[in-house]
Amino acid sequence: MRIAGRGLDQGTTSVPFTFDGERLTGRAGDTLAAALIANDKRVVARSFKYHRPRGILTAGSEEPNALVTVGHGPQADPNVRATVQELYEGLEARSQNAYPSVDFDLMAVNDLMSPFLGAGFYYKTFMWPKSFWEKLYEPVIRRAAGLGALSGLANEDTYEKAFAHCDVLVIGAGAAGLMAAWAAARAGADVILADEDARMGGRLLAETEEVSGQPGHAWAADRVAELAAMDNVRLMPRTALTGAYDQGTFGALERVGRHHPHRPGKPLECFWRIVARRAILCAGALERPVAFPNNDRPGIMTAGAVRAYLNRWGVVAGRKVAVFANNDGAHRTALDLMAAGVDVSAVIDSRAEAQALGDYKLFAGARVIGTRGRKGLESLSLRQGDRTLRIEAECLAVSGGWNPSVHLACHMNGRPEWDATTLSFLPRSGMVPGMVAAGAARGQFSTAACLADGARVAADVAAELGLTPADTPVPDAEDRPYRIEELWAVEGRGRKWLDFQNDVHVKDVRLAAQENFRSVEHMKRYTTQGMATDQGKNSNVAALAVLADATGRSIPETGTTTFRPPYTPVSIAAMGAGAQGMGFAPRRLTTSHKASVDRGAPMIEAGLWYRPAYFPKPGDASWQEACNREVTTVRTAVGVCDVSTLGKIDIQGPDAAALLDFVYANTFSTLKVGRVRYGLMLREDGHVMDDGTTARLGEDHFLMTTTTAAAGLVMRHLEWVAQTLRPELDVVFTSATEHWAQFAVAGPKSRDLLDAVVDGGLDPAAWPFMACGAVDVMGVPGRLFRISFSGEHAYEVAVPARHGAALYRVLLAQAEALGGGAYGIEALNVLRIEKGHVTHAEIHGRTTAFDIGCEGMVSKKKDCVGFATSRRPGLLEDSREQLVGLKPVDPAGRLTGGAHLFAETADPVRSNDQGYVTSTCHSPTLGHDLALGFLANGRARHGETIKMVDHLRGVTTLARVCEPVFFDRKGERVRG
Amino acid sequence: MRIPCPLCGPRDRREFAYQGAAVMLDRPAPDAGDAAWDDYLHNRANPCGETRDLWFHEAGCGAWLVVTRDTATHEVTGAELAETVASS
Amino acid sequence: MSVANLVVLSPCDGLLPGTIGAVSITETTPGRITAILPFKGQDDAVSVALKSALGVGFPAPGRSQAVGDVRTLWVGRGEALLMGADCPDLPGAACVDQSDAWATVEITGTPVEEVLARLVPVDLRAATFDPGHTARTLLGHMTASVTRTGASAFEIMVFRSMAETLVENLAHAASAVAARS
Amino acid sequence: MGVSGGYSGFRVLKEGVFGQKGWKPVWRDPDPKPDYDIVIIGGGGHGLATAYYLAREHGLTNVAVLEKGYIGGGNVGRNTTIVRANYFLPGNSEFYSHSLKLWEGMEQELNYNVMHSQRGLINLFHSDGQRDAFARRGNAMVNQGDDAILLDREGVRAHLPYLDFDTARFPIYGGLYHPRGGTARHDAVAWGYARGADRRGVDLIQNCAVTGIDIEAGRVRGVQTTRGAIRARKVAIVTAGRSGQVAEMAGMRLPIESHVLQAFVTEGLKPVIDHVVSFGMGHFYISQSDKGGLVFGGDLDFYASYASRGNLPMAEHVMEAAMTLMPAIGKARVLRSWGGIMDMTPDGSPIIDKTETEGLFLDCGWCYGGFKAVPGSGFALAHLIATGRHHEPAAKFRLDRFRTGRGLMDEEGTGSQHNLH
Repeated sequence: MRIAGRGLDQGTTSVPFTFDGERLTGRAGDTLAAALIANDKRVVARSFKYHRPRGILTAGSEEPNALVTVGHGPQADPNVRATVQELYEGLEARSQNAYPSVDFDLMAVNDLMSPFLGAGFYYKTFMWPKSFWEKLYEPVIRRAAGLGALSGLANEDTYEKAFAHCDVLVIGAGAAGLMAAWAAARAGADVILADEDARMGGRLLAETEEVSGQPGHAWAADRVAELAAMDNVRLMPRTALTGAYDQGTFGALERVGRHHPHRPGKPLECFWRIVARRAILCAGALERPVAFPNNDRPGIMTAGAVRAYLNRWGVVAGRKVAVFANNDGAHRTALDLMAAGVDVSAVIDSRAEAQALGDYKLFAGARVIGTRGRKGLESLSLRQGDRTLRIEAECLAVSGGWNPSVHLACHMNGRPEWDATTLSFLPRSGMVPGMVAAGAARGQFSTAACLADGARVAADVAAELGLTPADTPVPDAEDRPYRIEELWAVEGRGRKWLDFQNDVHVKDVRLAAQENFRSVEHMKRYTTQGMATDQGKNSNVAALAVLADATGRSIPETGTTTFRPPYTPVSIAAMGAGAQGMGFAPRRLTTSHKASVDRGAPMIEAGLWYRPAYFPKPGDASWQEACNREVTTVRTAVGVCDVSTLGKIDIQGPDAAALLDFVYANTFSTLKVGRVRYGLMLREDGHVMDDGTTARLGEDHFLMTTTTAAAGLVMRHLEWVAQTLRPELDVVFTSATEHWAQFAVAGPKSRDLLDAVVDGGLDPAAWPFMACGAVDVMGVPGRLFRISFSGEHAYEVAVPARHGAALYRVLLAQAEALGGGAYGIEALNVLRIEKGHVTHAEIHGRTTAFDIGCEGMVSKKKDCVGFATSRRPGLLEDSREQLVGLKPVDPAGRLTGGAHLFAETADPVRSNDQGYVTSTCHSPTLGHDLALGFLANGRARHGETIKMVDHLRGVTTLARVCEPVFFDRKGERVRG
Repeated sequence: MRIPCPLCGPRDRREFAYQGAAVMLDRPAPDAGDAAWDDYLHNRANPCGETRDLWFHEAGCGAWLVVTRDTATHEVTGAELAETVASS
Repeated sequence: MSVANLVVLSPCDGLLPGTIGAVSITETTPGRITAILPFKGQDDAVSVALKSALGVGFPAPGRSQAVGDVRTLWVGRGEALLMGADCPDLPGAACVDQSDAWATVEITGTPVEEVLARLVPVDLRAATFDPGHTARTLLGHMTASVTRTGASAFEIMVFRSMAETLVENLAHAASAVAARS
Repeated sequence: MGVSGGYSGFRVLKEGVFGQKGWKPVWRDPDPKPDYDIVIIGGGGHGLATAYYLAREHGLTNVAVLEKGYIGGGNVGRNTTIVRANYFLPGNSEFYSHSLKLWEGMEQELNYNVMHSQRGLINLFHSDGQRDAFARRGNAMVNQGDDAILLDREGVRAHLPYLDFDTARFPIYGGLYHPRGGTARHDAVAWGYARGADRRGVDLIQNCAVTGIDIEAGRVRGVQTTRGAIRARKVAIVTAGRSGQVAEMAGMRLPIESHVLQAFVTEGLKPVIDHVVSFGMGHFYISQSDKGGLVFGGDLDFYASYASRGNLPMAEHVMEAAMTLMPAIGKARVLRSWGGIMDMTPDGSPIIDKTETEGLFLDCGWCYGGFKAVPGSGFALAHLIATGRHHEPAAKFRLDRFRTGRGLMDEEGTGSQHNLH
C-alpha cells in the first residue's frame, strides 16, 4: 500500500500499467515492484522447483523471486526483475512459471512431493526403463523447469554496443561512489560514474539519514548535478557493470530504452566495453536474509528493501510489519516505519543485549521459528528463551547482515577474505589490477565512513595517475558502528529456505554434506544452491555457513564458490548487437556485382565476397542447364568472369625473389620478367597452405595471387616470414587486391575479344602462355596476364577498380558479339575439374604436395617453409590417399562429393575405406559426371574400377580411377 | 585484454591474431633432423606463469610482436617488435 | 583519367552523402593514392625525398602530414599512403598505386565521437586523439584507417569492396545515437 | 562393498518418507596408503573413468586417484555437456564411436542417472563445398556404424524452425543430423564414475596435489604429493589443463599448448531448443539444459592461458553468432560465463600412450573434446595400463605421430601445428 507523504516522487503523475492483464496504477519514479506493492500484490511469482508462491524479496537487481515477463509478441522479455523495471505508461507485465495463474498454480503439486525431491534426487532415479529418459522423464522435467518463456519470434528491437575510455571508472553512485567520482574529477581525471539504478545515490535514496545537514537524497542530487556539469565526467545511470576483464577492460550493460514505451529505432540496451586506467569499486553491499522455517512467504522481505520501498517509493508491503534481524538494521527499519505511521508489531533481535531505540515491542535474544499465511504472511511465531509467541504481521523485514558486493573484484580469480567483525567476505587489494574498493563494498557500513572512504581512495588513485588531488571536504553524516551477531539458520519445523528461486533449503545442504559432497563446489552443484538467476547473491554466504556447520569447519576453511561474469545477466541481443541478419561479417562486393545481380545471377558467398553462381536465362530447367551452357560457351567461344576476389600481393625489393623462393615450395628466382608461374605454398607442418600464380613484373617486382579464401592468411604468413624468419631480406609488400578489377576472359575466342579492347590490339607473339605485362585498356593503364584456370586459351585483364564496372560491361558486350557471355563460379568449377585443377576442396589442409601429385614441385635445392617437415616418412608413404580422377563406369552413373571409396567388392565399412570424393561435376564437355578424390595409393591404381558409396544420398557407383585431368591432357588449348 | 603494440600503443585484443610460443622464432636448419623439427613445431614448455609469445597486429599496423605475458594472471609486462628480436 | 568508354564509378557511388541526426557522412575524393614502403634503411632518405618534392615527409606511426591537399598518412608498419599528388621518384621505396583500393568517407557533426565509439575500439577522445592523429584499427569487423580531421570530423578509409558495409555500419551507429536524443 | 547403497526410484521414495536420513556418503575419504599398484594423477572425468574400468574390466582395485582439488572440478565440471560421435578421420572415428556406445549403457552400468539425453545434434553448413565436406563426414560415420543424415534446407527447417533462414549472413544450405548425439549432466558423470570406482575399492584422494614423479632407471616408482610419498608400479597422468606441468615432473615436454575456451549459460527458460545445434561458420554451438538454461559456446579465446577465464572479444563473437543464426534467443540473458583450460595438441586430437619411462602413461591433449570422450578414454587407458597394449579403437592416439607425420588427425584441416585450430 501507498503511504501518504512518503517517497521521493510524491505528487507526480499516476502511471497506468497491467499485471497479468489487470489494470493497475503506479506513480512516476516507481519500479514495477514498488507499484505492485502499492497495489497490494503479494504473490508475484512461483519458485523454480516446487512452484511455491513467492513475493518481492529485495529492491534491487539481486531479486530472486519477482521475475516477470514484460511486453508481448516479439517484444516479450522474460525474467525481468520487477525490482529493476521502471514503471511506464502501458507497461505490460505477466507472472511466470505458473499455470493457470500465479495465484493458483497446478505445478504446486511439486511442493507436496517435496519430501521425495530432495537435493540430487534425480541422480538416483529415472533410470528405468532406459528409453524413458528422452521419451518421458526429460520432457516432463523440461516443461516444469525454466522460468519465463521466449516468444519464439526473431528479435525486432534495436540493441547496440559501444566503447568508452576513461582515467577513472567509478562503479556505483552511492555515498562512496559519488564522493570518489567527485574527488577524482576535481583532481582532473576523466571520470565515468556508472550505476545500475536509474537514479544515482544508492542507499542515500533509501534511508532517512542526513548528509551535511541535508536529506541524503538531496545531497546526492546536488552532487550528481555538480558532476553532470563537469566536462571531464560522464554519468552513466541505468548501467550495470557486468564484468572485469584484463588490462582495465570492463563490460557494462546500459538499459537505454526500457523505461518508457517502445520507441522504434531507439536501442533497448547498449553493451559497453569500458577501458579504464583505474577503477574504484563502490558497488555497496547486499542484505542477506536469515534461514528460518517457512521464511519464503510473500511479505517477507529484506529490511533494507522495506526501508527503500518506504523511503524512496512511499509503499509498504503490509499493514502490520514485524522486523527480524541480527544487527542494528532492525531498529532503523522499525523507526522509519513508525515515523511513517506504519504499525510495527514486533522487533525481533537475535542479540540478547539488544536495546530498543524507540517505542516498539522488542524481543531481544529471540528468533522467528515459523510463519503462517498461504498466499502471504499473516503471522509469525517467535521464540524468546522458553516462550513461544505468535505475532501478527503481513510483512516481515529481515536482516541477516550485509554482504559487500565484491563480485567484480573476484572476476579475475581473486578470492575475497572472511572478516569476522562484519561477518562477511571483503575484497583483498589487487584482486583486479588497477581496481580498488571503497565504502560498503569493502565493509565500511556507516554513511560517514563511505563518504570518507570514497574521497580517500579517489585521492590515492588520482595521485597514482600523476594528478594532484584537490581538497575534497568530506561532509558530516551518521557514523554508527555496525554491530552484528552470527545468525544463519534458525532451527524449527518447516523448510528454511536459502536459495529462494531454486528452492534449496537448509536440509538440502545438510544432505549434501551427509552424502560427502563436502566441497563447497560439490554442494553447490549437488543442490543447485546459488545457481539461480541471482547467482547466490542472496543466499551463498548463509549456505556456506550451513555447510561449514554441517562439516565441522569454519567459514574460511569451507571456502567460497567463484563469482564469474556477468554480475547481472546480459541479453544475448545486447552483447551480440549488430550481428543480426547480415551484420555478422562484412560483405565484400566486386565492381561487377550490380551487373551480375541485374542479370539475375544468384550471388553466393566466398570468403566474405559475393560471386555469381550462374547466369540464368528464360526457359532454363535448372541451374545445371545454365551451368552447362556457360561451360560450353567457354569451351567453344569465350566467357568472362570476375576474378577480382583472388588475393593480389605486390612484392618489391632486391630480395623479393629470395622471399618467394622461401615461401613457395617451387622456385621463383628463375622466373623471367614478364612471365607468370604457378606456385605451391606449404605450411611449416609440410601440408599445402595455398596455391596461385605469381607474375614477375620487374627484376625486383612480383605480383602474387592467392585463392579468395586464403588471401588474409597468406598475407599474415608473408609478414611472419619477412619479419621473423627472414628479417635480413630487403623486401616489402602490400595488398593490391582492392585497387584492381580483374576479369578472366577464357575460350578459343578470348584473343579476339581482347584484341578489340586492348589499345593497339593484341600481338600473339608478345603474349604466349604465361606472359604478363602492362597494357592500356580503352585508354586506361591496366595489366594483362595470359593464364588459364579453365584450360582454355585465356587471359586475365585488370584495370583500376573505378573502371571495373564499365570494363565488365564492355567485355560482356564483346563476348556476346562473339557468341560468348558471362560465366559464374558453377561453370568455373566444372571447367577446373575437367582440367584437374585443385581448389581448397582438395588442398583442404590435410593434404601434402605428395598427396596432390605435386611432390616434384618441392624444390630440393633450397629451403622453404614446410620443406623439412614435408620430408617426414609418414607424409611420403605410398599408402597415403593420393589425388585421382574418377569417371563413372556407366556414363549415366552419378558421382557425389563426400562419398567414400571402396574396392569393388568390399563392404562399405570403415575398415575397408580407401578414400573419398572431394569435387564432382557433370561435364557437358564429356557428357558424364567427373570427380576428383583421394584414394589410397591412388597414383598406382589408374585404370582400376572402384566402388563409390554415398550412404547419405543413397548412391553407389562403380567408377574408373584415372589421372586427375579429364580434358586436353597435353595442355594444347591453353597454349594454342 | 589489451596488448601494448610498440607502434600503436595499447590496443584491444580483438585487433590481434595469436601464434603461440616465441620459440617459433628459432627455426631449425632444414637438415636439422626430425627430432629437432618435432621439437620446434610441436613440443612446448607451456608454462603456467611467464611466457613469451607471438601476436600479429593484424587489424592494426601489421607488426608481429613478441609479448611477455603471464598465462596464469594475463598480466602483460612487455611487447617488442618480433623483427627486432629476430634480427638481434 | 577516364575515357568515354570506361565510365568511372566511386566506391560509395549511390550510397552517399547522408545525414543522420546531427552527423553527416560524405564520400571524399583524395585523388591519387600511392602506398610508399621504404626498403631497408631507406626511411630517412625516402622521407627527405618526399619532403623536398611535395613538402610532406614520411609520417611517424599514428600520424599524418598535410600541405594543402597533399597528405601522407601512416597506415602500418613501414607503410604510408601519399594522397593527393602523383608519386615522385623514390628509389628507396616501393611505390604501389592504391588510388582505387579505398573507400574514403568523412563523417562530421557534434556527436561524431559517440557514433564512432559504437564501432571503433580505439580511444578517439579529443584529449588523446588530435587532428592529424591516425589509427589503423577495426571499424565493426573491418580493418580501417581512422584519422581525425577536425574537432568534430574524422576521415574513415576501408577497402573499396566493403564500402556498402561501411556506410551501413556508420548509418546504424548514427541512427542509434540520434534515437537517444 | 560400497557405502552409498543402490539407487532406485523406490529408494528415493523410501528415503523421502524417512527424512532422507538413510543416504550414505557417495564415496569414502580415505587417507592415502603408502603403496598402490596404480596411481592415477587427476580426479577428473577421464581419471575417474580410468579407475572405474581398471576395477570393472581388469579387476585392478589397488588403485588410487589423486586429485589436487575436489573430484570432477576440472573440465568435466565445466563444459557444454555435448556427447557425440561425429568424427571422420581414422583413429577418431572408431574411438568416439566406442565412447558413445559406453555412454549409452552408462546409467544402468553405474546405477547413476547422468541424464544422457540423445536429443540429436545438427551441424549446419552454408555452401556446396561445406555440404560435400559434411557428406564426407557423415559417410564416415555411417561406415563406422554410427548414424548420420544429410538434411537439406527444408529438412533443417523442420527441426529448427527458429533459425534465420531468410536474412542471415551465411545462408543455411542444410545440416548433418546425428540423431544419437546429445547432452548429459556433466557433474553426474564424474560423480557416477567416482561412486562406481569407490564401491569397487579404489581410493579417491581429494586435496592431494602431486608435486613430483619418482623415476629410477627409466622406470616409474611412485609420486610425491602434498600428503606424502606414494609408491606405485604404474602411474598415469590424466590431468587435463595441467598436462604440461605434470609431465614436466617426469622430464617431458609435450606437444601441448593450454588455451582458454569460454562457455555461457543463460537464465532458465521454458523449452525452446530441443537439439544440439552447431554453427561452424560462426564457431557457435548451443543446447538447452533440462533446467532451462541455454548452454552455448564458441571458439578458443586464442592465447595460451591457465586463468580459467576469458575476455570479451570472443564472448561477443559468440553472442553475435547467436544473433545471426537464431535471433529468437536475443532476449535470453547470459547468467554466467566460465573458461576451461584446453590442452591443445598440434592436430587437435588426443594422446593416450605409454611414455619413454616404463610404467608411466599419458592421457592428455583432449583439446575441446574431452567430455564426450570420458568413458572411451577411461576404458582405453585402463586397457593400456592393465595389458600394456593399446585398446584398438584408441590405438592411433600416439605421441610420436607428430614426429613421424604418420596418422595425423586434423579434423578441422587447419594444420598440425599449434594455434591453427
